[in-house]
Amino acid sequence: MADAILSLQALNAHYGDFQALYGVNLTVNPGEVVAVIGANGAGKTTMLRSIAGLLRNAPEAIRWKGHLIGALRADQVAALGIALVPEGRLLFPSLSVEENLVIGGQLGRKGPWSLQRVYDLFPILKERRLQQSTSLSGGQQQMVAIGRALMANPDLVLMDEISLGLAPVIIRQIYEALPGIVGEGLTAVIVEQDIAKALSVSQRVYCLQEGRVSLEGQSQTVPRDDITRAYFGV
Amino acid sequence: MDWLNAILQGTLLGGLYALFAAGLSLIFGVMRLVNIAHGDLIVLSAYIALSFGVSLGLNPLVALLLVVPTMALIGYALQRLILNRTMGEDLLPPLLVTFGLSVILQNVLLMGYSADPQNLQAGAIETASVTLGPLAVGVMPVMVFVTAVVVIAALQWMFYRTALGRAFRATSDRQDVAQLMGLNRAHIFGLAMALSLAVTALAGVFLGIRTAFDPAAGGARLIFGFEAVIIGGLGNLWGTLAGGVILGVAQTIGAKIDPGYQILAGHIVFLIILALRPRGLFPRIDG
Amino acid sequence: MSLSVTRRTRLSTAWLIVLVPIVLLLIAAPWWAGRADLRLMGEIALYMSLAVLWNLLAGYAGLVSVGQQAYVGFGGYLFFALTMLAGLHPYAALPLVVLAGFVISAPVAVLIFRLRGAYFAIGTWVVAEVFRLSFAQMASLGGGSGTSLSPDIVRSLAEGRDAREAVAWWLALGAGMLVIGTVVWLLRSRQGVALTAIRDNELAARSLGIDIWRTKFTVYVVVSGLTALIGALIFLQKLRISPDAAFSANDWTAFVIFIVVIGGIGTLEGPILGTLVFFALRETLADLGTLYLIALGVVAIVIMLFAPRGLWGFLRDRWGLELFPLSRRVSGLAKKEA
Amino acid sequence: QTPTIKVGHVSPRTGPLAGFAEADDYILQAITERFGAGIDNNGRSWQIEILSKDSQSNPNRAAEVASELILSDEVDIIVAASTPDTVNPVSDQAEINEVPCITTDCPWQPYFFGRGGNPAQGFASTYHFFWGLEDVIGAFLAMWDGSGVAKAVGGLFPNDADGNAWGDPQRGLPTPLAAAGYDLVDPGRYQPMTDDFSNYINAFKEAGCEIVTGNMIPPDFGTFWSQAAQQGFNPKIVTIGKALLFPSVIQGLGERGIGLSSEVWWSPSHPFSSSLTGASAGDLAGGYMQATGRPWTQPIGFKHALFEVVADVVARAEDLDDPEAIIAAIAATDMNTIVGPVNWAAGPVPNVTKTPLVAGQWQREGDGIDLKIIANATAPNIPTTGELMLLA
Amino acid sequence: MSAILELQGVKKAFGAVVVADDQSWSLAPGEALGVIGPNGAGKTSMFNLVTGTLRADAGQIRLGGQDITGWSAAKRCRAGIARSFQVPQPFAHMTVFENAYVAATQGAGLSGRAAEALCLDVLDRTGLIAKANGQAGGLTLLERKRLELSRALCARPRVILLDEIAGGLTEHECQSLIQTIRDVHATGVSIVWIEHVVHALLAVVGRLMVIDFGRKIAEGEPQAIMQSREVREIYLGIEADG
Ligand SMILES: Nc1ncnc2c1ncn2[C@@H]1O[C@H](COP(=O)(O)OP(=O)(O)OP(=O)(O)O)[C@@H](O)[C@H]1O
Ligand SMILES: Nc1ncnc2c1ncn2[C@@H]1O[C@H](COP(=O)(O)OP(=O)(O)OP(=O)(O)O)[C@@H](O)[C@H]1O
Ligand SMILES: [Mg+2]
Ligand SMILES: [Mg+2]
Repeated sequence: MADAILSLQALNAHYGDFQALYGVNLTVNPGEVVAVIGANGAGKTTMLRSIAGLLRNAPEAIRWKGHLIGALRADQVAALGIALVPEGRLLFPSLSVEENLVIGGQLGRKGPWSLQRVYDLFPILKERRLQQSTSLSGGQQQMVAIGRALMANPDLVLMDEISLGLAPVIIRQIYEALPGIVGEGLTAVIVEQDIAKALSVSQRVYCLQEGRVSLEGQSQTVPRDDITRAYFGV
Repeated sequence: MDWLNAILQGTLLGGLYALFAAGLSLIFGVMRLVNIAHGDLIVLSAYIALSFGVSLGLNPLVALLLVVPTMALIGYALQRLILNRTMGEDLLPPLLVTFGLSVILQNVLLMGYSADPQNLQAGAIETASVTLGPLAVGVMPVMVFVTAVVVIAALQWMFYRTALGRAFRATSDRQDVAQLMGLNRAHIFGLAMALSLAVTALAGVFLGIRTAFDPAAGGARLIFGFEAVIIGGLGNLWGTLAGGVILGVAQTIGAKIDPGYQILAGHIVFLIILALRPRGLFPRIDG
Repeated sequence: MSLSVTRRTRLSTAWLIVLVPIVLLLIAAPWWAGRADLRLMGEIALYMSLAVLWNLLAGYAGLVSVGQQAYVGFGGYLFFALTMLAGLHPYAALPLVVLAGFVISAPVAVLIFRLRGAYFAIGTWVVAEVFRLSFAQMASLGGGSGTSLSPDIVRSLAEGRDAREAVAWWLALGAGMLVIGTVVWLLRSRQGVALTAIRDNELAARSLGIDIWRTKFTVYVVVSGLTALIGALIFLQKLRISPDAAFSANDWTAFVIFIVVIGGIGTLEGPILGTLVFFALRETLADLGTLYLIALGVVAIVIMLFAPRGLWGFLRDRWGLELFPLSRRVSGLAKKEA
Repeated sequence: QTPTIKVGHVSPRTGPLAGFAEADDYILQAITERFGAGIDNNGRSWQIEILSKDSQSNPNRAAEVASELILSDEVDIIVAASTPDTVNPVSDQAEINEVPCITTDCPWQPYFFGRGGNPAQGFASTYHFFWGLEDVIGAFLAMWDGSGVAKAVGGLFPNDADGNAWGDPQRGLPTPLAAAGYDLVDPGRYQPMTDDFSNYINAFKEAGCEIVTGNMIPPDFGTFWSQAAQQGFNPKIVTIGKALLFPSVIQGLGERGIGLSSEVWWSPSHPFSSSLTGASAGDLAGGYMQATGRPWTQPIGFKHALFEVVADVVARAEDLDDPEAIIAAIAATDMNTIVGPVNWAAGPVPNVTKTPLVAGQWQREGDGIDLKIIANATAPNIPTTGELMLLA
Repeated sequence: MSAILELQGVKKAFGAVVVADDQSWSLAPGEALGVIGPNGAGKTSMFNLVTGTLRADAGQIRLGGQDITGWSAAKRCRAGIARSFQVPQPFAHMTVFENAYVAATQGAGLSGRAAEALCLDVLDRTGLIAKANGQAGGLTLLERKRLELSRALCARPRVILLDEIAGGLTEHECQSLIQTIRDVHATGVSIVWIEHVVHALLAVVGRLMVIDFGRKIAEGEPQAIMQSREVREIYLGIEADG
């Protein structure tokens, strides 16, 4: 575990008086895909937002390549090579499709991803590159959100329910591409409701329940029954 | 002939309005921040130039070298210390904060300089004149117009062709997501406001040379600025220049009909344009 | 199922009970308050009305107007014109001012409702400027320098200076109660929730059956007519009108916005509380002159930065206080959970 | 214990008309000293307390401070000076609240008609002394007539109380100018503090105007004058009311200030002296220049005269606790002041009395500038001190 | 029996992008119709055209036999068409209850107790009742989707248009959603449902329509449609022979 690229130790998170995460522990090793599953409201999004620096209330709890990053601003976290595909896409409305992608890579980190490669992955985006991003269909917007995160050439990409709103054919295509992408040195944490899909692409899996880690295991070996229990409590 | 003169003078006046509006356009048209204090900031820069002029004996045009960076600094500080906390979806918080700022500025200036009208004296260039065929035009107004065109060209290029411009737009769209792209929103907004007030410094000094100003003179200039931005269309700086010129020409032509209609004519043309094209003449961004 | 929806709270009932003696006491003010106090109270009542009206526009309907001075000035000028030029008695002129406010604001609404958000705000301001410049062209009302209400008209209000001042106060108080009553009635009606819905999300509001244009139009016209009435009363108190004073963005809009913001936008109690705070500040700090205005600006900024929902919003967020029974709460939830 | 009478004073200390109140401090201080000895009324000595407020050159502010003086400070007499923008609102408040009021330094037509005065009826408690538009027209014509320039005159009148009165077709400049054979080019009323005069300039050029006249506030004249130069308009005579009264304004215009002309209501060479101190006009101006190191200005005399009248009224009133009695004393005034005779029995309309007026031009004098009296046909007892020079 | 909702030759394009290409289809009273199609096919746009959020370039839309093509969105809602938005559009500063109340008073035209009772009932059925007094702006994405559904139901529609409300649900949640929609259907409301979570769709609808490039490319019995070669290729991404 010493070589974990990312580790959470007793991560708590609050929205006002409401506590959304209770002492979450989680590690991510370089080059692996970690799946996070859990019922609605379990705190998955909250966890990813904490890592990305959008909540900034856990100075001691988040460690990236050995350094504490919990107190950093989101832009500082991004500069360290962590990218988030946010829940709900959140594109920049006044930027065109292409500008949305370009701005994803504006930190100028070196890596395999370029505009061209994103267009290869989602050809429709190239067709629409000058269109205003919010006039895209829901699924097309999701593609831009994914492409935008990849453009950063991050070391770690956090993907929050990326298959939401995508047609099955696209989902299939993305998950087929994922191993290849990870193979190039990327590490990924994915939040996914489709448990079968989540288990099939990940090496390890965590299950959150009401803000706590209720299960942790190897994706290939963890028993289905345990997962059901972890989801809904005993 | 005299119509031609009215149009020419109006166009030149429009250059000054476009300068008022350019800084506003940046902030209002692109970041959706309604800066009610913009007019007062214009007046503030005129007073700063006045003070430099008095204390260092500088011609106001030379004083620009000091006023522009001073205003830019003020803008950066203002944004980072105060305005950044109000940026968001809601129109009202920044509007109200700048309302407060406007009242403060006016009264601080009133305390510092009294209500007496002041004037920036630029020397012979103030009354210098060139003849264009049958028409005589002032060197200053032409200089103002050219400055406006240059400033607007530069801003437009910066906004739509450079990474900084993209960063401005992205950050004003969604601040937290922009942070995820590695943009420090506080700094980005600070830069935008610094830029806006740098332009404001030019507008203020030219205003002070053209006419007298007092601490309350900002309001009337502010409304012309907003009108120019809106006539031009959101997010289009060339539109803002066109808006300024339309406004200036409407005023001089209105004044030709009856001087009482000078300002009224500008406002009415503005309302007519909006009635026909609620998003302005050349909108670039969806309002 | 024991769920039910209520609007009344214990606090709101208590408030309605204390409200009655307060109003009676206010009506009796000419017998217990001094001349200067009465004048001040009249001013408070009128500012409170402006604040409540502006809050209905901006806080509930999302129509952020920075041009309500158009109707304040219009009301004032029309009142002067009706009494001085048309020779009407002041009491006859007041209802006509309200009607004229409705009539003039309708076409304005048609025009400016084409605009959204910040554009709308600027549009209202330009309209107010057009009003100002147009009235500045009217030579019969003093043109750019304005005119005073002729002493004969003032004397026709009531016999003697004391009676006149009492009448001026009752008019202001009456207008204040009319305004608050109208706003409460409107907010409790079906239009009330529709308004807030439109402010929050027009797309959704439209898709849920709200006729956005008509709803906004109604509110705008009602608010403008009442604002004109308040304007008439303001200048009846001031006895003098000029374009700059009548259409002053600072006096009739900026201060009003400050009041609403300090008190808490989007609540009915906010503007009322805000007016009291504003006048308390003014009465204690006004001797500072320019410094007072600077202090006011600072207060506004500080409130906006640290309590953006204003004083009442702060209290409401903390303790869920609500004096006027306006919002609907589902009660009995806790039981169901358990 | 000596009784006190409170006098409220309103003037534009700041704002575009601040020049008018430049000498207020000096005059008020001297007057306060003089009043310190008390004024005798019916055998008792009265103290006079003066409360002075700033109208900020804004009519609304003027009304506001006047009502404060009347309602909160409960002054017994209110006085005001300098242009209709201050004088009229203060008088209106006094009239409605039935407080005695004396004003000056505003031509009587904008004062009287601007307040809706009716010559058959007059006002109840407000009185005014100054000259009228007929005097200014006479003085201007006297100056222009001998100049030999073309009789085409450009008129610049703003949409304010003065501008509307000066430009009024009946009571203002147009009719008498036409009668005297001048063509007045009057494009209309502009909004004060405007950015652009090019349409005026163009109209004047087209009509071949060699004379420009009107009534402006100083900042507007500055804007007009530099645009005129930019657009190649060079009139031979520029005679503007109100804007060109003050040396500070002329100095601000530099070389282009020399040769501008204006009305002269008072100067150190006026042959009058103070009823209060006995000082001559020359003494008063000299004392001011010595005390402040600044050049004399015209309102000095009138501001002094205002308090001369107050002192005279206080001395004569039958009962200083009764406003009616004070008003009666004002109406009965008949005295000579440092600006000439003041006698409300002799006015053109009720409540108004007139003082003499001549015309003058700013000329170079040694290192500085001086306002020379160059036409005195309207008041031959005031000596001329120079001759008209045409603008280059 | 005549159709409750009928589109005839409806066309709409944004420049070169055609989002509705001569679309004609109809919905029988009480029917549940499913809609699938690739991303950007024009499904949401079709809803926008039906509800009046978008204006058709050509064609006719009828509700209960009445031509509503020129009607405003508000009028269509009051006439009985309610929808949920793919990207939720809550009234963020109002409570969940008030969100529903807007629909009940404006869309359904109810008032007083009747409106309140309807809202309470619907919120209870959609599982949002516990949050009734909470601000809608504080809801999670999925709660927002439920709010969309609740509001649409509170408008007491004759036809309800649902746009991707099952995405991101866990299996268990999905089952309860299916049950809710079945209940709604059982009360006689006609349903058109766009969904990428096909198995949820199939559990409810009696007919399936496939859209691509703004065109209806297939329509019929759900199982048969899902087995069709076209759908497997362009939508599911499974080789037809695979
Ligand atoms: N901005 C917020 N304010 C208040 N509470 C919030 C906020 N965001 C989330 N919460 C609460 O925090 C808890 C965790 O939310 P979170 O969005 O992290 O869950 P999630 O696991 O991502 O759920 P989902 O599957 O619905 O996306 C929920 O109970 C939610 O109501
Ligand atoms: N204003 C617009 N300008 C240009 N193109 C637009 C506009 N609005 C929508 N489109 C395009 O129309 C097409 C249809 O969009 P629509 O939202 O209807 O798709 P959809 O079928 O709902 O897709 P999804 O399943 O991804 O939600 C998309 O290609 C989109 O990019
Ligand atoms: Mg989530
Ligand atoms: Mg869609």
